[in-house]
Amino acid sequence: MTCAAPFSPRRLERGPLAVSNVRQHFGAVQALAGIDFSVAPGEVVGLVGHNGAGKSTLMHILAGTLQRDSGTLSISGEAITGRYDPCAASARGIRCVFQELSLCQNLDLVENTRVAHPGLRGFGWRKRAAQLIREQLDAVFPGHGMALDAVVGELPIGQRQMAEIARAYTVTSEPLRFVILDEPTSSLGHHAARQALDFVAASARRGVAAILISHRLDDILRICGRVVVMVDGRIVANRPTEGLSRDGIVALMGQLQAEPRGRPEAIRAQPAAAPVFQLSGADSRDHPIEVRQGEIVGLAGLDGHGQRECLRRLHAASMKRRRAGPPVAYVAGDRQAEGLFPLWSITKNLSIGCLRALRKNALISAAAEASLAREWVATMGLKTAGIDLPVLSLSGGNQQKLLFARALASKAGLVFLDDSLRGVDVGTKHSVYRHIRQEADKGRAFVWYTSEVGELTNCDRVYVFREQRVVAVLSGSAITEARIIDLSFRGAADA
Amino acid sequence: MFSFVAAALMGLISAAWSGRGGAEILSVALAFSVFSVLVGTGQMLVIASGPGHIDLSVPAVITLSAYLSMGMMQSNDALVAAGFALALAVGLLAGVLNFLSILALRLPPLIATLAWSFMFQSLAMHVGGEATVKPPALLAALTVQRVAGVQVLVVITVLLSVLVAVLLNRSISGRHLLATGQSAEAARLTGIPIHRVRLAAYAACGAFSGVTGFLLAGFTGGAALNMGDAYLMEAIAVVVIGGTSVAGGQANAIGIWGAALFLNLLASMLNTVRVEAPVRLILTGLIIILVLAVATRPARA
Amino acid sequence: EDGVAKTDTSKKRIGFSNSYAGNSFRQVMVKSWQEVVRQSRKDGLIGDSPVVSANNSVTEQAAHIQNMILQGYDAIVILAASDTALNGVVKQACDAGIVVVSFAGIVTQPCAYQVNYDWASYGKQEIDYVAQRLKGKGNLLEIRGIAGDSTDRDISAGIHKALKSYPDLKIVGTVYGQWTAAVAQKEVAGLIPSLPQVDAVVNQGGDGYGAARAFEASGRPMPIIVMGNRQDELAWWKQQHTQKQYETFSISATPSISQVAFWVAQQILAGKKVPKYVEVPLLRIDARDRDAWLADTPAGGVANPFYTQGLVVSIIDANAHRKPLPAIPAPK
Amino acid sequence: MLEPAAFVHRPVSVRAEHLSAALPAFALALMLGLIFWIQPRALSYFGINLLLNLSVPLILAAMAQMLIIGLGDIDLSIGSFVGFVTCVVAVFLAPAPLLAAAILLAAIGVYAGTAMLIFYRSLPSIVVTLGMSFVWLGLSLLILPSPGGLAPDWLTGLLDAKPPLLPLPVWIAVLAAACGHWAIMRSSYGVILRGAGANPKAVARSGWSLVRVRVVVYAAAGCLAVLAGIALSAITTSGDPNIAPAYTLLSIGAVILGGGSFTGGIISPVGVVIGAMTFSLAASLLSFLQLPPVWQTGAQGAILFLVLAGRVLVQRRKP
Ligand SMILES: Nc1ncnc2c1ncn2[C@@H]1O[C@H](COP(=O)(O)OP(=O)(O)OP(=O)(O)O)[C@@H](O)[C@H]1O
Ligand SMILES: Nc1ncnc2c1ncn2[C@@H]1O[C@H](COP(=O)(O)OP(=O)(O)OP(=O)(O)O)[C@@H](O)[C@H]1O
Ligand SMILES: [Mg+2]
Ligand SMILES: [Mg+2]
Repeated sequence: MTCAAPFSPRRLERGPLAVSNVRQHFGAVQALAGIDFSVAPGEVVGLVGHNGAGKSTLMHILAGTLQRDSGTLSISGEAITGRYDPCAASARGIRCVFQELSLCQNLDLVENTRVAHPGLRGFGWRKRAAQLIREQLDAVFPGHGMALDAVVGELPIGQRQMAEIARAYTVTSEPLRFVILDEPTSSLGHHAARQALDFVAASARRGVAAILISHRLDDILRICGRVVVMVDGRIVANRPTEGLSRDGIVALMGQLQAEPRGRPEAIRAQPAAAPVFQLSGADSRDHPIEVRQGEIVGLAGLDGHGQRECLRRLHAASMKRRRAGPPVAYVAGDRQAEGLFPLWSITKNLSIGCLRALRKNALISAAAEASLAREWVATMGLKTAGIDLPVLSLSGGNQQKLLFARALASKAGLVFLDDSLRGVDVGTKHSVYRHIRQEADKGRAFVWYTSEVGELTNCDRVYVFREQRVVAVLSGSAITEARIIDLSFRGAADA
Repeated sequence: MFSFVAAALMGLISAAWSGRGGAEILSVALAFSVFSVLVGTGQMLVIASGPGHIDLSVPAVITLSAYLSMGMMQSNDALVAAGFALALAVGLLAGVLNFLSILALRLPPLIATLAWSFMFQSLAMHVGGEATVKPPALLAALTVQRVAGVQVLVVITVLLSVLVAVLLNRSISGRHLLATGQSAEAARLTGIPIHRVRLAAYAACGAFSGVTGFLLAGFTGGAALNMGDAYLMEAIAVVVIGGTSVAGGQANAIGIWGAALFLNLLASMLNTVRVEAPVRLILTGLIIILVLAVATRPARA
Repeated sequence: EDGVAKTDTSKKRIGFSNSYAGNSFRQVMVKSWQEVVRQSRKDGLIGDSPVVSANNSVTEQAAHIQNMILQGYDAIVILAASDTALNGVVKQACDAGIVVVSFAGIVTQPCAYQVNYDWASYGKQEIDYVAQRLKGKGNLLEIRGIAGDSTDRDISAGIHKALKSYPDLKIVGTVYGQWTAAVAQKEVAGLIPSLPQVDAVVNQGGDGYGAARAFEASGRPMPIIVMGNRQDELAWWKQQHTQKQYETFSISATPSISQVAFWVAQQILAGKKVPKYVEVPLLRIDARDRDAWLADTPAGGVANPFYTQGLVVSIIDANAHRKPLPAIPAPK
Repeated sequence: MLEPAAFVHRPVSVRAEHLSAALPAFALALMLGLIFWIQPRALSYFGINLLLNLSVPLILAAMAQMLIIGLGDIDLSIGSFVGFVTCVVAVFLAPAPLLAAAILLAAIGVYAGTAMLIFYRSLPSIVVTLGMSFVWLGLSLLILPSPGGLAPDWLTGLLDAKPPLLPLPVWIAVLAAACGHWAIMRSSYGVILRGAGANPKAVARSGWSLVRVRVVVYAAAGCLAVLAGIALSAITTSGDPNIAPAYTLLSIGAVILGGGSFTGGIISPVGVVIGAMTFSLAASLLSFLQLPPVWQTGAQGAILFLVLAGRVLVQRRKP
């Protein structure tokens, strides 16, 4: 059932993974317009570009999960001419952590490890697989605390991402030379993201090259020796990171210069309005959570300390009293499982949040629906060849923007953000921050959970969680990245 | 829409073989397709409401509502409207019971609807299984009524299919149903009341089955205990051949007509060609598979 | 040893394993059984004798029979879902010393008693009547039951055998109606347009009315449709007769054959020597008895004579002596 | 130092899950208890044998169905396929064993071919197998126009065996559950099957050939269905094209009752065996209860509800 004709590894000694003049199109969309790209053994290359630039498409071609339209591919000096599929790729030591994760939800981590390794079979395979993945998890994410026998579907998306990264670095019979990481840290908290990056860098020093795609430019600067910038299916820059800054990369991406980091100077005075929503704390030591009209409330803390659960609880509670309270919207970060309607077009995915407003004589007006979609595609800068294309034809980041647009297009007075800028590019992020601020000024309230601490500086008030409890409330100019991180850890210091 | 082409092909073969009656063949097929389409439409709504959702109680609901409504009307023409209302109500209630047991007892839909179908069947036996209960003459006449050579029931059912198709695509409830079927979790987070949506789908399926029982009893001359049996597989087959995905979230109300006509004309074609029973069965199976294999465009991974 | 055996059987129990209860024929058959059991218990002729119906599933019925063996019944009466598939359990029952009577269908296991119709004669009577009416020449439509069923095979074989004597009678179409009125009507209606003129319809009982409706809807001239003793068939025939001098006849099995099987089992338990095969006469209704039967049959039901112990014993004796079977008297 | 990862964090739901997995077994035990209480004679080697031997073919058929449901497909042809096998066994096995074996092998090949057709044309298995059910019924009628034939004596003798300790059906059930559990839940290829059912894309991305997985699984299901047919003809000593149409629904029901799900990848062999026994015992229980005939059908529905009612108690509400 697995790869036929194993590839002889002797020829793999040294040499880069390289493509030249690769082209790929989907229907009318030119996703890759002649790409030359290579990565040498032991190198860490950063790949950046706006949403829909073609990064994931290129990675799929390298991993053998997509057959290129044209162009040449060579691995360690061997020109690949015949059929190139995942088997051929993994036989040559290429692994991939996909942007849309590829674990089987019904299996546990041990079994998912088995899926990736044809060699893990026969007597005692389970033990070997468990040891393999446990050692790797411990190596990449010391103190991860994940249960190997938990079914993957029950893990939060961050842990799934951790598991997949660790799995990509496990070795059995096949060699490990190049690892492709497509936004591996997009759902990881601050701490886990650092662990992952440090591990990638350390592995590179041992000769395992990596291609790192990320919209968190600090990630790129941290570990990549070279950065490749893509714009609209072309490579526009390819240079060492040495001496490059965030803003420099952003400029290379052809996007507006990154905005000044940190709080906008004008912090609005707290409106005296009564809370539109309130959730009492777990016990007397806990803080109640309040959300007022026009307010942006952040939930912070180290990964897994209860802030996401709190968001879900807040959402569930607000759904229950929907009739009384304001209409509610939810922007999921786990877009595959909780956000998208995969069979539908972009238009229908967008309009589902505000069907009532589109009604004309009891039926949904197609014209109104289309104009709504066009409007939001323009507003969010959604990169697509048409609003009637299936939603899955969008790149990951663009799917995420669509979900955001769905919430903003609705009448919702209270919007829950569940790490909802996962995989959105830098330029868009800043315009989204502006949007959120504008909408808040118009009176909408936001509750914001994110794994990227920096984002929280856009909030009016931040609740910092530690061990399932709120340990601090920051507001106004007191909200800084350093302070939040400090407070998140301090609970541990106290204990 | 391939099913329509396949249906036409079957009709042509029959007509060519016997050298007569093309229009007549079609008219008969239309008359009988009405019932397949009605139950198919109901089943489609349930299937579209999510993976694993299916209503196996369709045949029993057909039988039960036929017995109850015929029994109530007692062949009295004046009670036809009341009988219709009763059949509709029985169907709705059956659908509601189906879904409530799925929800409250957390049963897999297949098991819950199967269990209810046993109970409905028993109930039908209880209320008069020893006899065929005659329909009022008016109902019997209505089911075969033609205006200007066109069968009224067929026209009404076609309009109903169009209405369902439009509602599925362009009404809030329709969008809610399809959204729920694609991803219940995403639908829930979007604020769609998924339980209410599914309840509505099951109730609608029950209602369609109930009405089918009412009309079928009028058309075939009475409520009989096994009148619904043929519609268990038929209801599922027309839905899937008609282009609805069993995985939920997608529905094709018009395709059901093509599938129903195809299955009906396939049966007449094989009867016309006069092959022995075993060969007839084998051909039935192979033609269904063939049509599907030709019609389906393989999804590119 | 003719006549009724009178040994005390008041403590004996007979189990009735029925393969299917999902149509009205079977419902009446079960009711008929319950009726005769109720009567006999009152008369002190038998003990508790319940019915268990399976869902047209051989394996389910086999399980029921095995349970009856476990429960220690003295006799088991079977209406089998398959001729052969119950042989295993029937053998187990016989080995356990239980009297097994199968009826209206056969169980080929030789230790079982058979109570059955002469299905071939069913077909022959239909063809003989049709041939006589059509003067030996015409087009026939045959409505069969379920492919692969032995009763279907036997009736159809009877029809085709009888047809050999009438070379000008031709079957121009065959459909399988699954012994379900709605299906039969659909199949017939779908076939009619492609048929030449049909002069007669032969079937296996109960499909006459559906066929009539299909022909009415098609606007074709009404063929001679052999009826199957159902009330709607008899009523339709009567109405057609009054309006258009329509003539036909009606023939079928009767649900109350369960009562025959009951009395056979009871008589065996009472010590009567009964032949392994007991043939039961088919109920044939000709024009002269039609109205009497119609009056006696509930609306929507089927003609169903009550079999008394005496009548059944005379049937048994006729079988034992290979004499002509007693006719079933028309109701008064 | 870090604790071994596996012991650090356990989801709270594990206990409830174990409970709900044990429920069908509990319900089955309850039903058996009820039967023994009503009919003490059933509680004997002979009685249990009689009570359970008809569940053997259903267990095998349900295991076959389980494999296919595990892939996210469904097999509506299994009932008529089992009927077809009984016909082949009854007609050909005694006079021409090699021919019979060849036909059965070819039939398994057809199953595998069906898998390929479904894969390459991405067809809904539900309609393809519905079509195949007509084909199998037609083929059975070709070789055996009406019930008959005779299974060879050695075959009927096989299921009459009296093993020590427990009656044969119990041994077979335990064996089937154990082998199934090992193959599906423990073995390394079982992982691939379940993975391919739940997330075929992910499995393909790891280099597995989905078509090969599907063909192997269908062929295995074909083998199990052939075994079911052979067992059924051994018990009934004959063949009959219409012997087992009920198996289609019963086998699907057993898989679902045993905790399986149509979404693919979620199956439990032990649950399936219990589910199949529950379905075949439900029919038996009915004949012991001596209900009025009209309500016998309905009572089967009630039994189904009772069997599963316990779920309410142990399953937590979805968040
Ligand atoms: N299957 C497909 N069908 C049609 N268009 C596609 C398909 N896959 C990708 N595209 C298009 O190709 C372009 C490149 O997409 P790709 O996923 O490579 O972007 P990306 O750089 O990874 O973006 P992101 O940062 O959002 O992940 C996009 O415009 C996308 O819409
Ligand atoms: N058949 C159904 N399909 C989908 N959703 C349904 C269905 N029936 C009821 N609902 C749900 O019930 C709620 C009320 O339905 P309805 O379409 O009447 O809303 P509405 O008329 O827009 O509400 P309002 O008038 O109060 O603003 C909706 O949220 C809808 O999702
Ligand atoms: Mg991407
Ligand atoms: Mg309204």
